[in-house]
Amino acid sequence: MAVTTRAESRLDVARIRADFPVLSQTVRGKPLVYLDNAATSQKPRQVIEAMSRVFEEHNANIHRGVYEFSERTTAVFEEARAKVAGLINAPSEREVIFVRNATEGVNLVAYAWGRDNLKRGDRIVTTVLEHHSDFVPWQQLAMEVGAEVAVVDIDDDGRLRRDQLSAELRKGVKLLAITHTSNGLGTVNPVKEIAAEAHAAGATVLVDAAQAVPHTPVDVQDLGADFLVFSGHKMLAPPGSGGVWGRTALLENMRPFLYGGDMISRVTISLTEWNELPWKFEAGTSSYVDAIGLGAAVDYLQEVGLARIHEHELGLVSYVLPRLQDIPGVTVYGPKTLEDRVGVVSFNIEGIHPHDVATIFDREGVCVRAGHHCNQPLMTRLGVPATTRASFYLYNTTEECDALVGAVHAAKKVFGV
Amino acid sequence: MAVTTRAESRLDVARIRADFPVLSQTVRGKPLVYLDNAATSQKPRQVIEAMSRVFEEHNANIHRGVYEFSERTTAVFEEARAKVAGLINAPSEREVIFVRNATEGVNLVAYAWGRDNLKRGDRIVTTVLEHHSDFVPWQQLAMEVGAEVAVVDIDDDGRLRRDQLSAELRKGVKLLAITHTSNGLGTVNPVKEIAAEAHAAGATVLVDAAQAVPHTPVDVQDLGADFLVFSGHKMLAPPGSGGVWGRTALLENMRPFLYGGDMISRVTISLTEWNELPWKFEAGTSSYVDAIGLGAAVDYLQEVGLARIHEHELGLVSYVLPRLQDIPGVTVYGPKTLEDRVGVVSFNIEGIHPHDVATIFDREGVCVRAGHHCNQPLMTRLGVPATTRASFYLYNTTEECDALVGAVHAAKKVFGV
Amino acid sequence: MDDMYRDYILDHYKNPRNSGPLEGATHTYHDSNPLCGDELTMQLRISDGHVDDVRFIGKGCAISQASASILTEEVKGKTLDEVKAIDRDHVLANLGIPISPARVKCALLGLKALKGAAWGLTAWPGEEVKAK
Amino acid sequence: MDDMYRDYILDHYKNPRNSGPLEGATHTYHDSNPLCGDELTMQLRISDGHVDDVRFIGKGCAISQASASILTEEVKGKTLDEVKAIDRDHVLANLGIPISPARVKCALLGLKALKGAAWGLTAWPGEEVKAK
Ligand SMILES: Cc1ncc(COP(=O)(O)O)c(C=O)c1O
Ligand SMILES: Cc1ncc(COP(=O)(O)O)c(C=O)c1O
Repeated sequence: MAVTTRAESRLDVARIRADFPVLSQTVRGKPLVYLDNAATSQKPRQVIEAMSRVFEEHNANIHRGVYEFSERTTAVFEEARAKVAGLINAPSEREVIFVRNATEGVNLVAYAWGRDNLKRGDRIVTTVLEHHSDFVPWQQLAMEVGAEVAVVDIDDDGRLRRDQLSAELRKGVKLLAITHTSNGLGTVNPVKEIAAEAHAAGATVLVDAAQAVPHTPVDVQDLGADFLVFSGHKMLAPPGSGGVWGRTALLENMRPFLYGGDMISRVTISLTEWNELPWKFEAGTSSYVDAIGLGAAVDYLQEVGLARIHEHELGLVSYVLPRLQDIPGVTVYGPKTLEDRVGVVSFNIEGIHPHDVATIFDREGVCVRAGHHCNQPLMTRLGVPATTRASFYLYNTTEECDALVGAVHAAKKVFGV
Repeated sequence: MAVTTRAESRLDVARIRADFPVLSQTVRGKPLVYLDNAATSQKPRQVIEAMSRVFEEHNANIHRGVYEFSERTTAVFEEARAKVAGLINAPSEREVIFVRNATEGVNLVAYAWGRDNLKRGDRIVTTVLEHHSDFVPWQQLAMEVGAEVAVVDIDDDGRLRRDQLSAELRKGVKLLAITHTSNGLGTVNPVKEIAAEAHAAGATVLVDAAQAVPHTPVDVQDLGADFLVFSGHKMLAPPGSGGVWGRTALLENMRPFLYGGDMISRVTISLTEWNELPWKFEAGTSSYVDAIGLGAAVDYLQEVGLARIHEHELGLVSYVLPRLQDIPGVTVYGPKTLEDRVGVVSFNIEGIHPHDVATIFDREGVCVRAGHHCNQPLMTRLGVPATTRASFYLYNTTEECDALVGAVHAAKKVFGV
Repeated sequence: MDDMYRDYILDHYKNPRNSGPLEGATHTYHDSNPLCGDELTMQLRISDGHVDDVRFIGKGCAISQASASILTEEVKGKTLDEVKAIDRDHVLANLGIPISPARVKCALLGLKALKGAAWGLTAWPGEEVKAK
Repeated sequence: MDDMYRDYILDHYKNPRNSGPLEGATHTYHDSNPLCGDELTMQLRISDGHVDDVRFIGKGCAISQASASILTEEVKGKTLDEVKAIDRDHVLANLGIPISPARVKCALLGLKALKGAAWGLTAWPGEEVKAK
């Protein structure tokens, strides 16, 4: 076990926690220990207030209104887009499309790019680490057009089998759909290297960054991806916000996804012309308040600094991993070192089903996820029906790690194992 | 001109206005007169607070969490669905699918029902009153599958040409896509009669109720529709909330629309099984806070009463219509009587482009919409590039109607017409 | 703590009654809860309209397995009609512990499989005992 | 009120300069703003690299039509290169009134058509003067 304990976190966690109203709540009389951040994050008051402010001060529908409130709301909305573009270092904010979540993002690419670019016999390469949201759309599209899906395996440490990946790419590939960071195991894939290899093999590369953008610096230009998707609700922003980034050349050559108001430039009974990027892909009234919340969340994350957040989370992993592994009957899945991983820790306790674990944890005030984490192919690969998953964020503390360890002992006591 | 002034509104508008923080704002030093409700509505504090409450008190991702916060959030989210089902009298809440907006709703039906049920030579009947969101998806699907789109005209009063509609239905029809209420003219179509006629002709009937559900009682069972879509942001709820209602038998036989987390029951590398209704159509993390906001909005609307809201809005129309029509150079489009219409008043001032009108109105604090209202086919039919549109809601007053009339005079003065 | 995991439940989980395949089963139904990976097969041997014997094969969480075990004890000797009449509230009450909403599906998996067997189903058509 | 509709603008709107078709035009470009239905055609007659004459044909709002009218006055006699160098800030400044964000597209329609003509385009490829 090669975990080295990191230096003390340089985050002022107490101050950060004070920004999150929910963190002072109690659950069944115990302080809330929220360790389900890979599912969704909590929200700071800066985000909650940015949203209320729109409703209370200048709400109006965006883009089409020739009056001040509409102009103000449009400005804040488009500023949010610029902030997101800045966060991921997109070459242009026109390449950032607001969607509900990462899932809609993948589907947008599948419908608007995939249906025209994948045909019978084409190969899609993906991995056993994918979340259902980056797997089922491709599986279904492949069935529809007659393409083939190759699923690259992991090794026993939860790392992608690069040899297998290379072999699959060599067989021919139209699309590589790959997760940047596994929500099930916390593994970070070396996407930059992989994207280069996939491009050399002729692939278009879609990166699922739902677990990356919230936790680590992500630079789309450095990664060399073609499409990248993420969800706002996992990064301090409200559910309903999220983004697809795509290269201009790809986006411009794609058909639209959803049709309707705002994404058009001109409609006649026989013909429709599309609006420019990015609006071509934003049909109907956007979730503009959610997007504005995302803008405020980006500000918050940038101010704290994503590199420092990542460091903080690894500090918690280095603290909790050995403590969990020392408990008899506990099996931890995924990387056991701090290299190329994030603050996701998946484990099982022998003799207790993860759902029972989570129920007992809840009674201790500890919120963790138990289940397949929308990773059924991965669960099958691990040979378990489900795992218990604790996942950290910038506001978590070593005391909360202690509560987690304490809850494991409590569960074992109840079940007498 | 057959407008009869209605009895005084039975709404306690002052009390209602006190619930809407934004209504006490000023614009360029003048009190806000918000008359762009057909574009989006303002939000009462009950809705704003229902949303903040989730973030501050028990936020967690829904459906998959085995802990109290997740269960509480799931419960409030699913209660919101039940409230929506109640509002439109859906036979089952399983028939209510949460979507971002009406636009996504129409697209969901177009992708998940349309692609499998419309084929070369099939006929789609729709109307010149449709919003782009209920027109472009069908136009594009028709182009993709080789179907034909017939567009039924209106008469010079803005009423649907029932004779033409009947003739088109008789020619054969697979889908009738029709707006319940025109956002451009305020016309209410006799959807119940029309749906019966369309069914007799063998059509499936989709009703765009984006302008109906917010303003009048809507009963899907009484209407006899097969699908019905609407947007939350037009009915006091946040952007990002909205719904598709569909008959169980149709929804169960449809393929899914978006693929990913939560909409599956079981995923293997080669096969996926879908979740039950309605979740089969809700992929990824829902905009659950927006949906909860919609639930609070439904409570608010139900408490005031939609029939009374409708009556109130007609009262404002009866007040303002003759006053506008009395101004030389003003042309009002659409129905001039109170029968089968809502509180949407579209007009033009001779010699002033609607955009100039709206800019001058804005200086008077009066927010109206100027443009094509996502109704370009209708504008073409009316022979104008755009109109100025005032649209009312439960919080508007006759004083605001006076401000509107005053703004018309101001615009005429500036332009010397 | 022990409100949800009383000795009664844990005992049925660790020492399931009527567990394992049933010889001469006349009615068999398998169901599962993909969310947590619970699996359950109920087998009945019906003679003269009565449950002559019942057994289940399952794996999964304590709630699902204990609930199934408790059910088998209850239905032995009952008529087929009595079995068909057992409802979700009865099963939840029988567990004698508060079941949180997220765990209701676990608690009812045994009932679902039992009903599937009793009605002689091969697949579950409706939503009668599906938890919301 | 009159900050956005000063006499200057209204005068150009009501009495557009250089309005109507241009005989012997060497460069013509049509553009429009579908949102509001503004339409604008710019026509140039270039000889020896200079704008010998310019006219526009348009309909739409006061801002778009006045802006086009003002532009035509300005470019007459300029070299083609000078015309190509006119930028959006210059046009907005020239109007001499504050233009709200929603109206920027109106104010720049004339410039867009002028540039299209000056560059000899048949369709607009880039986004140089497209308002955000
Ligand atoms: C009749 C009608 N249908 C559809 C829509 C589209 O609504 P949304 O933009 O919320 O999708 C609107 C909104 O303008 C509308 O008025
Ligand atoms: C890696 C990964 N991809 C995609 C998703 C889907 O995110 P959402 O549900 O917000 O669409 C998730 C969230 O669980 C995730 O962890």
